[in-house]
Amino acid sequence: MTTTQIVNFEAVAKSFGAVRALVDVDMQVVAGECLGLVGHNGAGKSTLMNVLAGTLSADTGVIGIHGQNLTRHYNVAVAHDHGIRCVFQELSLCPNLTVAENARIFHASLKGFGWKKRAGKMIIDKLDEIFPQHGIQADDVVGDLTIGRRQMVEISRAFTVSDEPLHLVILDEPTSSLDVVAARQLLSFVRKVVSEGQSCILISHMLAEILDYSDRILVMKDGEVVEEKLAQEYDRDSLVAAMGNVVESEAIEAHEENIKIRGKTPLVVKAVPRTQTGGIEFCAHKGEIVGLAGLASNGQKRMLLQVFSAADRHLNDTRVEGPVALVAGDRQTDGIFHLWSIGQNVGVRSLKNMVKGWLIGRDQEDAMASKWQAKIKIKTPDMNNNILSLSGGNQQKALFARALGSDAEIVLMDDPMRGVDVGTKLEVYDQIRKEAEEGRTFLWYTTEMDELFNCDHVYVFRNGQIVSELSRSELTEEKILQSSFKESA
Amino acid sequence: MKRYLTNPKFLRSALPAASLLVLLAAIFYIQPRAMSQFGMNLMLQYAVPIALATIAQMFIITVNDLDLSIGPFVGLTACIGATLLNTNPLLGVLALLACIAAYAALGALIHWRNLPSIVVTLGMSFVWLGIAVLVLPTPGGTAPDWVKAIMSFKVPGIPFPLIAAAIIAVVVHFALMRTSYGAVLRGAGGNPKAIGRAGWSLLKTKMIMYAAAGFFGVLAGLSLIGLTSAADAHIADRYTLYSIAGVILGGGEFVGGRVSPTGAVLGALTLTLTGSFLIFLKISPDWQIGAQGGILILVLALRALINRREAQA
Amino acid sequence: MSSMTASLKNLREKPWIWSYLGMLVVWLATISFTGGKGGGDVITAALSFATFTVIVGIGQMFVITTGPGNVDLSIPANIALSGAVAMKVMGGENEMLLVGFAASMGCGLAVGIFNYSLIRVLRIPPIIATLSASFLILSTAIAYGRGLKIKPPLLLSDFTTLQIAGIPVLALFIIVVATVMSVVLNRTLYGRSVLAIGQNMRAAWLAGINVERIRFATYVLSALMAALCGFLLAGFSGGASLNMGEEYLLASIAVVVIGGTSVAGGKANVPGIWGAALFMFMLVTMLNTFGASAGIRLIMTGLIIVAVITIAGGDKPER
Amino acid sequence: DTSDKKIALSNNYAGNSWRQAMLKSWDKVTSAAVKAGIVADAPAFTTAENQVTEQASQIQNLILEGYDAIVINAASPDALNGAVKQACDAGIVVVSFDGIVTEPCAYRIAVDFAKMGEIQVDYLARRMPKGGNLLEIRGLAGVFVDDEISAGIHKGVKNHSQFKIVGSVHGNWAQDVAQKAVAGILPSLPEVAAVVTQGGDGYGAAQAFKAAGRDTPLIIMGNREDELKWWKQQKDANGYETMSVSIAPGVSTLGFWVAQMILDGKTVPHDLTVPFLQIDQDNLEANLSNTEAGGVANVEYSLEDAKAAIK
Ligand SMILES: Nc1ncnc2c1ncn2[C@@H]1O[C@H](COP(=O)(O)OP(=O)(O)OP(=O)(O)O)[C@@H](O)[C@H]1O
Ligand SMILES: Nc1ncnc2c1ncn2[C@@H]1O[C@H](COP(=O)(O)OP(=O)(O)OP(=O)(O)O)[C@@H](O)[C@H]1O
Ligand SMILES: [Mg+2]
Ligand SMILES: [Mg+2]
Repeated sequence: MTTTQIVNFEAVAKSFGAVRALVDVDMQVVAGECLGLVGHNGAGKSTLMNVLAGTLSADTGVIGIHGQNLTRHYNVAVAHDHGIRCVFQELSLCPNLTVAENARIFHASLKGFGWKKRAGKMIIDKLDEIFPQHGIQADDVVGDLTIGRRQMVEISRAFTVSDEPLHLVILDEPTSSLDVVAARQLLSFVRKVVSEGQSCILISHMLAEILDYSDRILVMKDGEVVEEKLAQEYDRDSLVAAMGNVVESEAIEAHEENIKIRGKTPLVVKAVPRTQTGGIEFCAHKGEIVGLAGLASNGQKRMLLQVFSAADRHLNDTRVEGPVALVAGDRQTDGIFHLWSIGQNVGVRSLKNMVKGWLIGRDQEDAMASKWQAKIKIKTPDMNNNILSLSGGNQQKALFARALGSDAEIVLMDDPMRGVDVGTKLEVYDQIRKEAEEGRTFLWYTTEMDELFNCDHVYVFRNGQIVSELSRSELTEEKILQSSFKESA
Repeated sequence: MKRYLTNPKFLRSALPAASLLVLLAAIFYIQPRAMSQFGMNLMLQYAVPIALATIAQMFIITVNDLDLSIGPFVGLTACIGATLLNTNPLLGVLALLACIAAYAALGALIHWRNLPSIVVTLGMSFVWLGIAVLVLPTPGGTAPDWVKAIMSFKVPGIPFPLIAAAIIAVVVHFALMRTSYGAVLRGAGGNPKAIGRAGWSLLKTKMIMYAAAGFFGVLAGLSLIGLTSAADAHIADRYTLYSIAGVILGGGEFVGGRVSPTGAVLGALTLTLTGSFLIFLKISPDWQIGAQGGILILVLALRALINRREAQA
Repeated sequence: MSSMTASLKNLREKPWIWSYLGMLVVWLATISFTGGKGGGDVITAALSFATFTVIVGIGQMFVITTGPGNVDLSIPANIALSGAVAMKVMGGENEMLLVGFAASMGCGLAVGIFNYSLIRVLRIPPIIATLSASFLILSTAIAYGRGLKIKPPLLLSDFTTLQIAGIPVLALFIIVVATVMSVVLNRTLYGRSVLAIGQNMRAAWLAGINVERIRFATYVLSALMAALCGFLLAGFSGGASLNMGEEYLLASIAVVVIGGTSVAGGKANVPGIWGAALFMFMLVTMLNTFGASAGIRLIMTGLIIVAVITIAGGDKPER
Repeated sequence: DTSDKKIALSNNYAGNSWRQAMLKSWDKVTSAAVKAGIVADAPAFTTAENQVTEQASQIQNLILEGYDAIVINAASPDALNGAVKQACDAGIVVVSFDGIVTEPCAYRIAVDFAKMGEIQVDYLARRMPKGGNLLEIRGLAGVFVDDEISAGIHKGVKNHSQFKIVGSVHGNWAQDVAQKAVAGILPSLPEVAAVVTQGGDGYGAAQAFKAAGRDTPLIIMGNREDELKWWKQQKDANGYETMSVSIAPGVSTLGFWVAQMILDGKTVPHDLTVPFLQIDQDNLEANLSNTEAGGVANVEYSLEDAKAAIK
């Protein structure tokens, strides 16, 4: 293995107004390694990667690439020329173009006669290599794909090679929209690439992924690198401790003792998936946490939307008792109001309750904003800032606050923890359980196995159908994986 | 084959053609005389400049902007075509090139200051009209003979407007939908940030799209005077609305870079034909204007029907 | 220093300021040309005519704010129809004033419902739906009124032309309406819903907003404002005519956008409409005063609009 | 014998009272002619938008429909020539009026628009030998009628140098636009002695003067009933004196008869000129009583009138 240095950052700093997103960060990446990057939401990981990818310019500091000092005129094109690619946290594909055309965008050299074929072959080959059985075609329009598949396309695209070099691929939370299987496929591919001498930077809030698949780990906190060690020197607890969170894994175990008996409380949701052919019915009782499991894009989201649209009108195949709120997972298309402040984004679901006479009470709005800023720890100096000034995980928290702070008795969650850091996750789990005990019902679609253990009852989806139903006591990882792959009955 | 027929992409692009065919069938039913080369020529001649203007508008809509000045711009190029281009070809060509350059500059300005295109082009619509009034204070002028010759070109058996429409559709389709840089241009409408992040210049894409719009605006103006043989400043005022309606009728969307050159050309043909349909229906003068609206609604309602069928399937 | 940058930032957040600044500059240019003569009268005239643009502008603003592609092109035809209906119903009688008002509002309501059903039931893109509707409405107006000009009741024409100390009463009245609408936009459930829908229709639906009800209300509101404009305009100019709405097609869009409302939807601004309407009127007045030829006048109008919007600058992308 | 002939009216705009009266006259005269068996059919067609290209396609569709004659009020004098030529080539008689076309094969019933402007100033010169300041209200910029009338007015001012045009606005032939434009420019104008117009904007101008609190100058009127009525009121109240010039919308019926006569085999000169409608102080009442409320003063032609007119 060589030890050529690819990236050398010295004292890189970046501020957004009063927010110091990066404070004198040093970072090195050598060839043939996978660097893990962890930190709480808003720690500055994405900002650092944006600087490395050339999409943001640093305020101060030295940017060295391949031993050259490129600080002066570093930009996207220069990064590209040096073989540095980035899979950004937010989608960077053009939804109106096909998969092949999106691949072409990345490779200026792909032109001339037959470029479409070549681009299509290039991206599909890579998809085949990383995610076998991805089910994506080169002429699929990206906007028609589910978010998971879009993520696969974007990741694969970053690894395609035409005539530009490829030395380093940055993966900013690549697994947040992938299910277990796809995530594992990606991570083993990363190991393979690294063993071939290329490098990766991997950002994730799933600490197991970082611990298992990276060589070295950089821990960030409030814009600073607070620790840097080899991966094997960490275990989960020490890593969490380095990030500045208290270890609270007992919380999960504690729940096991608290199993509810189904049917004690009234039924609040009863539905049959539109594509179901006989068999299992989807039910939720008041105060339950019901999980929707299975691989991504197998009809879980469709089920949630079916329940959501049944809330305000009568549908034959779906019965919903009580007001409903939804926590979006695909926050760009389903959640964020990009022109509004954080506070307005949080308050929008509860406006009806803030109306005094005819007008929306300013005080109520502010009160709700600051209450939830404290409660769910949204990292911002001012809730009146625009929502996009938040880091990805913090935007997700705002969406949580929107639903939890509403009057909804049933909360639908569409894989809502995408990009939320460990500490917050545990707190949110806690909150969900507390609210469930007080009578709120949660329908929780998740692609993370761990999260299912917070549920009282789990339905496993495959191909738009419910293929099995597991109560908390029957729940094991094997059973879920088994049903996820099993053909429907 | 089955996969192809139920493919939403295919259905979406087949809709504009379907509406056009239905309208055409209705016209042939009411007025069989229209079903001849002579008839088609007469009915569709004026669709050619509208199709060109619609394509121009489509380029702008591709990058998420809207051009409220294309009508007056076509009027201006028509005025230049009927005056300068005829009397002093060199100067005329230069003036038309300057018009295209002005469009590219508009694109640059809009990108540079991140301006709402609607206001800028609204302002420019006054400017184009003003220049046109200066160039040609009273209606008149003469179209150059070669322009007239092109527009009265005859091919035995096939109506010229159909040939022209096909050429426009194929050329633009190839340039925008099939070339590799075309993908970048459309991508700039779909997700400009992604295009920027991949290292392309967004300024360049905007300027190219605006220049292309200017170029097709010029073609629209010239083909128009080829038919009318004279110009006036207001000759194409309504093209602004027509072109927008044509793009939408052709299945284009206002944002997100989803456009279709063939659809746009078909949309322009459809718009033109609604006028003919109306004449053949012989409605009382009071309701003729309304009937035009009614036909537009019918055509679009038909599409809604197919769309819903598709959604159910 | 920091307070200065803060106030500059404040200015940036108030896009309507530019239309008022533009208006001020144009006004100063006009009165300096006439040597200070008639400055007040220009303002009076601007107020009385801008009023009508503002009325339709407010409705158009709500429509435009519901997102890209949403625009009401039926305003001119609606103005013509509701004006004609009101005049015919009233037949010049003062006692019929309220009946006439109700009739024109009824017209507006019908137009709004019609527009929306085209958009919703037949799923026609709004821009073509309202354009097609406008043809039908205009035909109705033609068939109904045949272009007859009936004088408005004295009470109405007196009210619409009444001035107190050089300030048109109607303008005062519409300033109040605009203020109310500004509150409606920013502080009511309806207004917030419109803003949310304009940013992201799907997210708005998932946030529990009844998207279709709000869109319905918006198209009806726009149609009602156009009908109000038709009613008042007919009173102001001594009767309804078929083409009296024509100039409001582009004007209603222009004042909304110059006034700082985003054509991409989700961001709107009421005070800016007044500024922009006054600016547009004074601009024409200034060029008329300078006595420029029609061509030059048009070119100047266009260039000044572009200049104002360029100086004001567009939205800064957040991230 | 033309009893099997079909004559169509091609019209490009129906959005104002003049055009409405024009269509109404057409309808009145032609339906009588159809009933009397003089022609087989004589429908009117109006385009949705006031647009050359739309009218050109309209004419082409009328060719396709097989009409024997097309009577045109054209959106543009030159830009329809292509379509008109096609009609002539198809053996169709084309008669244009009001908005005439320059294509030689067509017949033209022209109004001397320049003269219409000139006589306004001539009249003013008689009324105000000492002259004064004039405000000019024009039509729609870039349209030939506007240019012609305005050229006539300017020629008149040249002939009578005691007058000076101190302001000129475009009223787009719409009363409310005119009112708005006049109201805008008035504050900056010195004393205005008279307002010269293109017909139809007089009432709007009067309103604007009233709103600005200025003395009403001498305003040349058009032929709308509200203008005439206002004039009458002023005349009764304070002896206000002015004149009115306009084109009678009934000229469309002259177009009809000309087309019919050509189809009948009569020779008709290609260029005809019709007098414009002029109303003076003494025949105001007579004209007013002939004008329906809300309409325009009008003259319709019978076959005999038409025969007289082409002599
Ligand atoms: N354009 C911007 N304007 C203002 N503040 C910003 C902007 N971009 C980032 N920030 C702030 O910079 C800090 C770092 O954000 P960054 O996105 O790098 O966090 P992160 O570590 O990637 O978090 P996450 O895990 O949630 O994605 C945050 O406090 C964020 O609010
Ligand atoms: N009738 C059906 N037959 C087979 N598969 C179906 C059917 N209906 C739905 N599916 C599956 O469900 C997917 C779409 O469902 P949906 O978008 O709700 O999945 P999801 O997992 O919730 O999506 P996301 O990845 O956005 O979270 C399809 O891609 C398909 O795999
Ligand atoms: Mg991040
Ligand atoms: Mg999924």
